[in-house]
Amino acid sequence: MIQLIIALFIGVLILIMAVIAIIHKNLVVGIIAAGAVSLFASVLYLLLSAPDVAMTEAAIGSGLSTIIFFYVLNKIKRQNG
Amino acid sequence: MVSKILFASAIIMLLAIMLSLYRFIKGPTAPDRLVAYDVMTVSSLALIALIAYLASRIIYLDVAIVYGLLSFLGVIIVSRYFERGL
Amino acid sequence: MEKFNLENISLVIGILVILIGLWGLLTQKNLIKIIIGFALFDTGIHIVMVSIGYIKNGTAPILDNAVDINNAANAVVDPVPQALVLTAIVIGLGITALMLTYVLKMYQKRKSLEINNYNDLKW
Amino acid sequence: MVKNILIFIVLIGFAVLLANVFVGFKGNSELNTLANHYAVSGPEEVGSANLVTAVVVTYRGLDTLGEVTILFLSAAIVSFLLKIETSASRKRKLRTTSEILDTASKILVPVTLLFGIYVFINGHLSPGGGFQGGAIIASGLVLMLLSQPAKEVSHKLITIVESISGLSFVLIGVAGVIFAAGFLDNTLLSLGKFGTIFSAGLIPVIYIFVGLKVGAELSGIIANLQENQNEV
Amino acid sequence: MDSTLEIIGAILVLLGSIFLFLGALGLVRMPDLFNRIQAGTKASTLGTLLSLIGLLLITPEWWGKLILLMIFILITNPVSSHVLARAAHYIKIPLTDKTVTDLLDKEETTYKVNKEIKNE
Repeated sequence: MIQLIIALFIGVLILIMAVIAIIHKNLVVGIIAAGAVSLFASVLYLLLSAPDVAMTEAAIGSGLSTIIFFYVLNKIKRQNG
Repeated sequence: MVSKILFASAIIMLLAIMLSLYRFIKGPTAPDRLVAYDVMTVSSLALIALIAYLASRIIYLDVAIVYGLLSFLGVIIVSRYFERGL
Repeated sequence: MEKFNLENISLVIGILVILIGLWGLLTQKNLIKIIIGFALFDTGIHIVMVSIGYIKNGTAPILDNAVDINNAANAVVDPVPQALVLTAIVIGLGITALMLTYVLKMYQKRKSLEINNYNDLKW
Repeated sequence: MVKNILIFIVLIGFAVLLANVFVGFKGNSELNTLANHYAVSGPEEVGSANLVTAVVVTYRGLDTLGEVTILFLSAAIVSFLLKIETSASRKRKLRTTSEILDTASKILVPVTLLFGIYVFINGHLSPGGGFQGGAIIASGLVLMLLSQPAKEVSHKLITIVESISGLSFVLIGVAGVIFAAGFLDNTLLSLGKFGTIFSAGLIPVIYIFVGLKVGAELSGIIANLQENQNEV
Repeated sequence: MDSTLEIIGAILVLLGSIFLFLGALGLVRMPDLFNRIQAGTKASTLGTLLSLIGLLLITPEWWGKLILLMIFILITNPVSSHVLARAAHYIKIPLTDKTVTDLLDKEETTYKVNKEIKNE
């Protein structure tokens, strides 16, 4: 029962974050929201009893992708001087 | 008794995450949203520990450690991007 | 009402995330926004795959003191979709890094992130 | 206008397709035959407590080889594309880091690397494995680069670690073909006592090599993206 | 019936979740960024620590990983909020109107001191 309620809340969070990631004008906010989608998805994987996938999503989908996005965004911003 | 109290605390943690979601949506500047993201991740870290107790598997705590470490790195990298130190 | 359980809820969430990602992929004009839409599409597919492999009241497929080894087949969830998703996430990171590098090179050539400025193949 | 209608039609088509998946899905209450075989005979055949690890490394070992190859290719293409221009070597000014971040990263970087090694050595007992461990090691490198941006990353070391571990991974697989039942068979070493760290035959060894290889590749991508900004 | 230690642990978890909620409430109610940072970080760190201590009392055999997790949170959470506050001050996020003094901003501080000296 409690797992069901947590899953519902986490699902609403994931959907709101996904919509923010698409429609927000600011690129930084978009990338942060996409990372948040991955973080909450890893909680959902944990509820679906898949700890391996949850660890991979937290380490790779949320951590390293966000880092690579920001390094590239930084380089693009530097090009303008 | 214990399970009822833990049920109530899980609901309160979810409400805390929802309140910080309000700041994430509204927040006038990008650093405001970053603070909201930080509070959200720390709250869901406590939630993960609670889920580990409910499933009675100690191995879920490994996921919590990775989660804490990586969300910390995310906040730091965005801050360094803001202050042109990346 | 019998549809209201954990695997169906996560299946619906996964399907909606796929649709949101596709919508972003098709409508956005900024190259980095397109890549964000692609990443969301990826995440949605992973959620759908994991929730299809879920067994009712199953626990994680890791046999330690909490699981009886002789009765493991009745207690654990399906390990095969989890292994597939694990592979897919890592490949997704490689593809994201590759696409971002291409965007960087394109920006160095044209100084623009708008997709409407790259119309070399348009007729 | 036509474009919007087309997008709408594509979205509706995907929605109908996925709604069929949802309607047809009844939820499963027991394992299918293949997964049942893995769950029943996996602990005896492979000796790994983590069934996902058993599937990834042994039963579906060729998939892992292909995955590592794809990751290697993407790392190679990223470094090729970024190294192609001649560097003008113009250093830019960065804002200095604060004392607190310096001290914290001095504590946290060794802990992070150690935790990454723990994750891939314990891949057959607890969640995790080579890919997650490699990602955590690359995150430790990112933390070090964030606190000391001017630090040089040794590309030679990354190349050597990556080549040696990739070669060892393939050689272990071929040794399985020659001396045991098939590619990446883990029963070359004895299986040991179930549930201890020296068990599951070759799986910890394979995962050490996979973890070092993935960590080196991801570190290479990040070092390329970080370092070139001093030179553009 | 549950033992006394377990009930104390559960009440600690409840207290921790209430602190998390108060932290989020501070995040919503506070007027500017720096107030939000201090409300959010302090309260959420305390809340998470209390929840983990409560779980430690309920299941004492998990002590190793729970204590490791607590040490991690104690190191990482203040550092991340410090770095964020430093960056936000650098890019000049506006302060609230009720701010009395901004000691980090050196030039403005000296300016105010000079003005006070002149007034005397």
